[in-house]
Amino acid sequence: MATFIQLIVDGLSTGSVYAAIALALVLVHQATGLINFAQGGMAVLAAYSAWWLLSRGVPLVLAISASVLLSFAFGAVVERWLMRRFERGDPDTAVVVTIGLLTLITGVCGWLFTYNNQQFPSLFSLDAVTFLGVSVSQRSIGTTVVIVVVMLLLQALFAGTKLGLALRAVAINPQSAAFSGLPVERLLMVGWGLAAALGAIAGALVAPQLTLTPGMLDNALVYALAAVILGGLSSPIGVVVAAWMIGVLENLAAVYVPLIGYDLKVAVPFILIFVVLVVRPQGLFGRKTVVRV
Amino acid sequence: MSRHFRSRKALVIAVASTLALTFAGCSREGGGDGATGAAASPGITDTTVRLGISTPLSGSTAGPGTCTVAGVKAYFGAKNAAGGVAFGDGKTRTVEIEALDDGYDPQRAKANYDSLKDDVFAMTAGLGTPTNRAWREAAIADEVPQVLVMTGDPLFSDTQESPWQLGFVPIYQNEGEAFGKLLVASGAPHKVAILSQNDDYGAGYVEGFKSAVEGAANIEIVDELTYEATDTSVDAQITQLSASGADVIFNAMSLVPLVVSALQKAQQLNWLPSWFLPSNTSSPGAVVEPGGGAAFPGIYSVSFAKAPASPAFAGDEDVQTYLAALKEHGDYPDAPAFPHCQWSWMVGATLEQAFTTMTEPTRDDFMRALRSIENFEAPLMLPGTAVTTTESGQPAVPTVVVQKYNGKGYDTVESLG
Amino acid sequence: MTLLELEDVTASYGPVQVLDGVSLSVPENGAVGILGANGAGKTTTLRAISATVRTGGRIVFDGEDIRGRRPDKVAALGIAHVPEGRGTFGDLTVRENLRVGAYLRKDRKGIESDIEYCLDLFPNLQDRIRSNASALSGGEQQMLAVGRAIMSKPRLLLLDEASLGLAPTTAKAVYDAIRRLRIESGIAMVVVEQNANLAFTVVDSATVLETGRSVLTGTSAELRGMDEIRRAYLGG
Amino acid sequence: MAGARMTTAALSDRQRSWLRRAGPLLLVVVLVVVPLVFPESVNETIARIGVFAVAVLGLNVVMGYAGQVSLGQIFFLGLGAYVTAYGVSNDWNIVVVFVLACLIPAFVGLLVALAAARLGGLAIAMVTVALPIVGVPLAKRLSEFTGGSQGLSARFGDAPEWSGLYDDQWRLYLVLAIGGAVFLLTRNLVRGKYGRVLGIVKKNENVASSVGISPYRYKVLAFTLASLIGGVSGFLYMLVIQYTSPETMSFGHSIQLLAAMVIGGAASIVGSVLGGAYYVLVPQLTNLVDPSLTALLQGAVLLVVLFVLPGGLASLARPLGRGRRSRARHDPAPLITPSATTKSGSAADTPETERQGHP
Repeated sequence: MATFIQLIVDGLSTGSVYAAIALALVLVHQATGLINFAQGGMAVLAAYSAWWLLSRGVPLVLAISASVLLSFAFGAVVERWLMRRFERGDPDTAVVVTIGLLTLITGVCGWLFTYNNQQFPSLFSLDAVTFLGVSVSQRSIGTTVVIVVVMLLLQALFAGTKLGLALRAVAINPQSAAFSGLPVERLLMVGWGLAAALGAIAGALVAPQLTLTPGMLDNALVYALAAVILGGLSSPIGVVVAAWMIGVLENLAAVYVPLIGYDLKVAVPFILIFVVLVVRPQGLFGRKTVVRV
Repeated sequence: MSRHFRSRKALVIAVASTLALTFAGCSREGGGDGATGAAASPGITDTTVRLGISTPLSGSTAGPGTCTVAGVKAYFGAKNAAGGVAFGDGKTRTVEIEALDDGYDPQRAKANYDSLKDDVFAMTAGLGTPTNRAWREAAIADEVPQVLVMTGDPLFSDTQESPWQLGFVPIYQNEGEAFGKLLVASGAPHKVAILSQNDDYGAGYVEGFKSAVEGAANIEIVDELTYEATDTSVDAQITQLSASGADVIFNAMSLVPLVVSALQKAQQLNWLPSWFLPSNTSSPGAVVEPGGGAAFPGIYSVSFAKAPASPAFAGDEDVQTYLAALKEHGDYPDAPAFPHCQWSWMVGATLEQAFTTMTEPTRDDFMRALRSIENFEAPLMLPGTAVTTTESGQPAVPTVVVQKYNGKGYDTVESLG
Repeated sequence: MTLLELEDVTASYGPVQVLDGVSLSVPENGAVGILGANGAGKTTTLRAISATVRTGGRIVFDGEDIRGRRPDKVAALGIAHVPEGRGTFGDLTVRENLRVGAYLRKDRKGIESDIEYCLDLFPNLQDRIRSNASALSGGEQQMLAVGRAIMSKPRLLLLDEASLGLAPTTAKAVYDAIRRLRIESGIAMVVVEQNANLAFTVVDSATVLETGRSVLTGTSAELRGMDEIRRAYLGG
Repeated sequence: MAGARMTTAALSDRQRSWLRRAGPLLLVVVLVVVPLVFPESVNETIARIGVFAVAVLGLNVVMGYAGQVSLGQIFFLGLGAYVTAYGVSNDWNIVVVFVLACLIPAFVGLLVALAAARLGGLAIAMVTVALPIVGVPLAKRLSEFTGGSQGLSARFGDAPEWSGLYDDQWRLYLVLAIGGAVFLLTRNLVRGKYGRVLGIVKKNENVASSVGISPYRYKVLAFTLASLIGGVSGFLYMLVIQYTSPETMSFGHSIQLLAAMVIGGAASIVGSVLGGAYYVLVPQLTNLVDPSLTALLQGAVLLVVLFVLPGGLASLARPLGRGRRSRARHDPAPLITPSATTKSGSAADTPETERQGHP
C-alpha cells in the first residue's frame, strides 16, 4: 500500500515536469494559435543563460529572474523577426518553422555550452519530507507549488483580464482584432514574450532534476503535448490536471498492468487521449474549439 | 581495390545507355590506386594516413560522441606535432582524422561510411550499436576496416562473423560479469535488485551479471525492472525496487541524468543499497557527486581507464599529457565529462601500436597487425587491464577491474565491502 | 459637414490593381451605400478605409488624411469595420466578443451599459451570451459582428455584405436592427451590399463601382429610379 | 497590365506544352543514364534521396493533399523496413516480401485511420505522434521478429550476374523503378478525381459533406495510402541501407520528415523529391561545413529556406512547371476576384487574412 501511494506521489512530481512545459505551450497557443515545438528549446536556452550567470557568481534567484526577463525579450524578438513572416501563411509552415527554431537553439546551446551534462542548482532543498510512510522531496513540492501558482495566474489572465482577452482575440482573428483597435503586432510579441518567460521559469524548475543538456526537454515535450491535448488547449487548469494524470497513470500502469510494463508505459497518455477524445473532443477541460497543430 | 571488379557484359539495349557506359568507365577508374603504387589501399600515402569516424556529434548522445572524436584527435594531433607516426614499413606518416556526425541515426551512419570509404584507410572509434551495425555488412563486403569502435556489442568482436571489425570497449557482458563475480566472492548473502536499460546495452550487462551469479547460494535476485532511454524519470522504478528489500542494486544505465536522479531518489526513500554503475556512467564529478553517492555504503563500478578527475591520478604523467593534448589538439577545452574521451585516446595508442608493426600500406596488413597485439598497456590504462586483440570473441580491451567510490574518485577493489 | 472623404483612391494586391480611382463622401451621421458587380472593388474600398490594403490617393477622416496608418490606429480614430464573413472571435463567448470590441475604452460602466444596448438591439444574442461565437447561427454571428463593432463607440461603421448567406427573413432582421441603430445613435455608415434593396432601407445615397472606379453617385431615390440600376442590382 | 499578364501566361503555356511532350522522355533518359555515369557514392546518395522522397510523398498524400496532420509517417517506413528485413532474412521470395511490405503498413494504417479519422484533425495528429513513440519500445519488445535494439541486417538486391552492373547501379535502378512507379501512380491519383476530392476535404469538411463526399472515408483513404507509400519507402530503405533498428522510426526522424515535406513544398509532387533531397543532403552538407555544428547549421538552413521561400523549394520550380495551381492558403478572399489569375497573384501579398477561423 505504501508503495502504491508512493507511486502516485512520484507520478505527481513527474507530472509536474510535464505540466511546466505544457503551460507554456498553452500560453503561446492561446496567444498566437500555434503549437510551438521550440517552447522546450527556448526554456533550455533560458536555463543555460541562468546557469551562465550562476557561473559568473550571480545568486540563484537573481540569475533565474534575469533569465526570465531575457526570455521575455527573446520571445518578443523571435515573434517580431521570425514568426511574423509566417503568421498569416500556412499554419503547417509556421509549425515547421518552430521545429527549425528548436533545432537551431539546440545547436546554439551545444555550441556555446557543449553537450555535456551541467548541474543546475535547485531553488528548493532535495531533503525528503516523510508523511505516512510516503516520502517526497522538498524540491518536488516546491516545483509543484510554483506550477500551481503559475497555472492559477494563467487561468486568471485568460479568463479575467483585458490583456488575456486581447491576446486570445488576436490569436483567433487578427483582422477583426485590428478592426477593434487592438495593437495586433504588439500583442503577438507580448504573447510570445510571456510564453518564453513562462518557459524560463519551467526550465529553471526542471533543470535541477533533468540536469542541463541542450536536449533536456526533448523527451518531456511529447508528454507536454499529450497533456495539452488531453487537458484541452484553452484551459491551464485542464493541462496541469492532465499532466498529473499522465504521470500517475503511467506509473500505475507500468507496475500493475504486466502487458504494459515500464517499456510501453509511454503508450498510456495516448490511450488516455484516445479514450477521452472519443467522449469529449475538446479535451477534459477545454471549451469547444477549432485547432490546427 | 575496394570493390570486386566484374566483367561488363553488354546488356543495355538503349543507345543512350551504351554511350553512358563509356562515361561510367571513365568515372569508375581513378579511384583505388593510392599514391604509393598499386599495392597501397585507399587513404594511405607515403606521408599520410587518413582515418574516418562516424559518431553522434548532435542529439542526445552527442556528449559521449564528441569525446570519441576528441581523444583520437588529441592523440594523433600530439603525434603529428612531434613529426608523425613511424610505421612498420619504415615510413613516417602523419595521421589525419575525418570525423562526421551521424546523430545516432543508422541511416546517416551508413551515408557517412559511404562517403568516407574510398578516402580513408580505416574507420574507427565511432560510438553506438545501431549506428555501427548499419554499415557493418557493407564494410565487410568492401573490405574496409571498422575497428576499435565504441560498442559493447559482442558481434563486433566475433572474428568469424566480423572479419573486418573489432570492438574496443569490453563487451557489456564482461562488465556485468566482473561485478557479479565480486558479489559471489564476498560470500555474504545479498539480495540484488536490477534496473537496466531496455536495449542490448542493458540486456548485455544483465546477462553477464546473471551468468556470474548463477548457482551461487549467497545471491538472490529479488526484482528486475527496465527503463527506456527516452524516459524523463526512473522514480517509479526506484520506488518499486526499494520495496523489494534488496541490499544491492545492479544499475545498468547509460544516461547520466537518470543515474543522478536514481541515486537521489533512493536516498529520499531512505533506501541505501550498495550500488553498481557501468563504466560509462560512473564519473565521480558528473554522476556520483551530484547524486550524493557518499550516502551509500558503496558505489561500485568497473573500469579500465584512469579517471582524470580522481585525485589519485591528478599528478599522473599519462593523465597530464592527455589533458594537455585534449585541450590543444582535441578541440575539447573542458574537463572531460565522459570516459569516452579517455577511451578514444587509448584507441589512438592502440592504432599506433598496429601501425608500427604494419609492413605494407594495405588494409589487409593493417588488420593483421591490429589483430596481433598482446598485453599492450595503453596510456591511461589501469593496472590489471591491457589491450589484447588475439582472442576471438573478445574486444580489444577484454578485461575490467572493479572499483569503489572513495568520496573523490575510485580505488580498485578485490572484494566487496 | 463631411466625415469621410475618399479622393481618387487606388489600391492593389501585389501587381494586381483593384481600385483605380474611387471617390466617395460620407457626411456626419450620413449613410452611403456602395453598389457594384462582383470584383468591382466594393470590399477593397472598405479595406482601403480601414487600412488593410495598400492604397494611393487621399482618405480624409474628420479633416485628417488617414491613409497609410496602421489598422488599429484607424480603428482608434472611431472607424469600425464589420468585415465580410463576419469576423467574430469563434472561440470567445458572445460577451467576450463584445468586450474585445470595447478594447479601447476605459469606462467600465459605459461598456456594461453598451453591452446591454447590444443585447437589446439584437435580442437573439441575449440567450447565447455565454456561448462561443462559433456555436452561433449565421444570423446571430452577423448580429454579434455588428455588436462587436459598435462596442467601440465608432463614429463611422463600415458594413460589408451583412446579408451574405442569411435567410431573407434573417437578413431583414439584421438590417432592421441596423436602421434602428442608425436612427438611435447617429453613427455614420458605409454599406456594401449585394442586395441593393436591403441597402436602400438604410442608406441615403450610394455610389456605383465598376472595375475599381466610381461611375455613378446619387441619392437612394435617384438611383432607384434608374433603369440600369434596377436591372443590375434591384432584381428587375 | 492585363495584356502583359496574358503574354507571360501564353509564353509559359508554350513552354509547358513543350515540356509536357519532351519532359517525360527526357526524364526517363536521364534516369536511365544517371546510374551509369556517376561514381558509387553519388549513386548511393541518389538512392537514399529516392527512399526519402517516397517517404515524403506518402506524408504529402495525407498532409499536403488531404490536410490531415500526421506526425508519425516514419513509423510506416520503419514497419515496411522491418517486414522487408524479416522476409529477406527468412528467404522469402522478394516479390512476396515487397507486396507484404506494402500491404502490412497499409493495413495497420487503415486500422489506425478508422479509429483516428472519426475523431477529427487534432486526434489524428496525436494518434500519429503515438505511432513512433510507442513503435520504438514495441519494436524492442517484439525482438523475435525485429532483432530487438540490435536491429536486423538484410542484404539483398545485389546485381544479378547477367546485368553486368555494379551493385550500387543495380540498386539505384530498382529504387528509380519502384520509386518512379509510386510517384507516377500518386501523381495521377492526386491530379485526378481523388485529388480534387481530397482538396475539398482539406479545405472544408462541411462543404465536402454538403456535396455528398464523406470526409471520413476520404481521410481514411488518404491515410491508408500514405501508410502504403510509407511501406514502400521502408522496402527501399532496406534495399539501400540494408539495416534497420528501432532507432529508424524515432519521433525525431518523423519530425524531420515533416520538415522535409514543408521545405520541399506541401501538396507538390516535385516538392516531395526536393524534400527527400533536403532530408538526405543537408546532413551531408553540414558534415562538410562542420560536423560539430550539425544542429545549429540544420536549424539555420531550415529557417533561411522557409524565410526566403515560405512555399517551400517547389515554389522555385513552379513558374517553370505547372505554374498556376494556387497554393492552399487560408485566404478569405478579400474581394470576389474576377479571375483565378488575379487571385493567385494576390494571395502572396494580401495584407491581412484570417489565420484561424472557421474551416
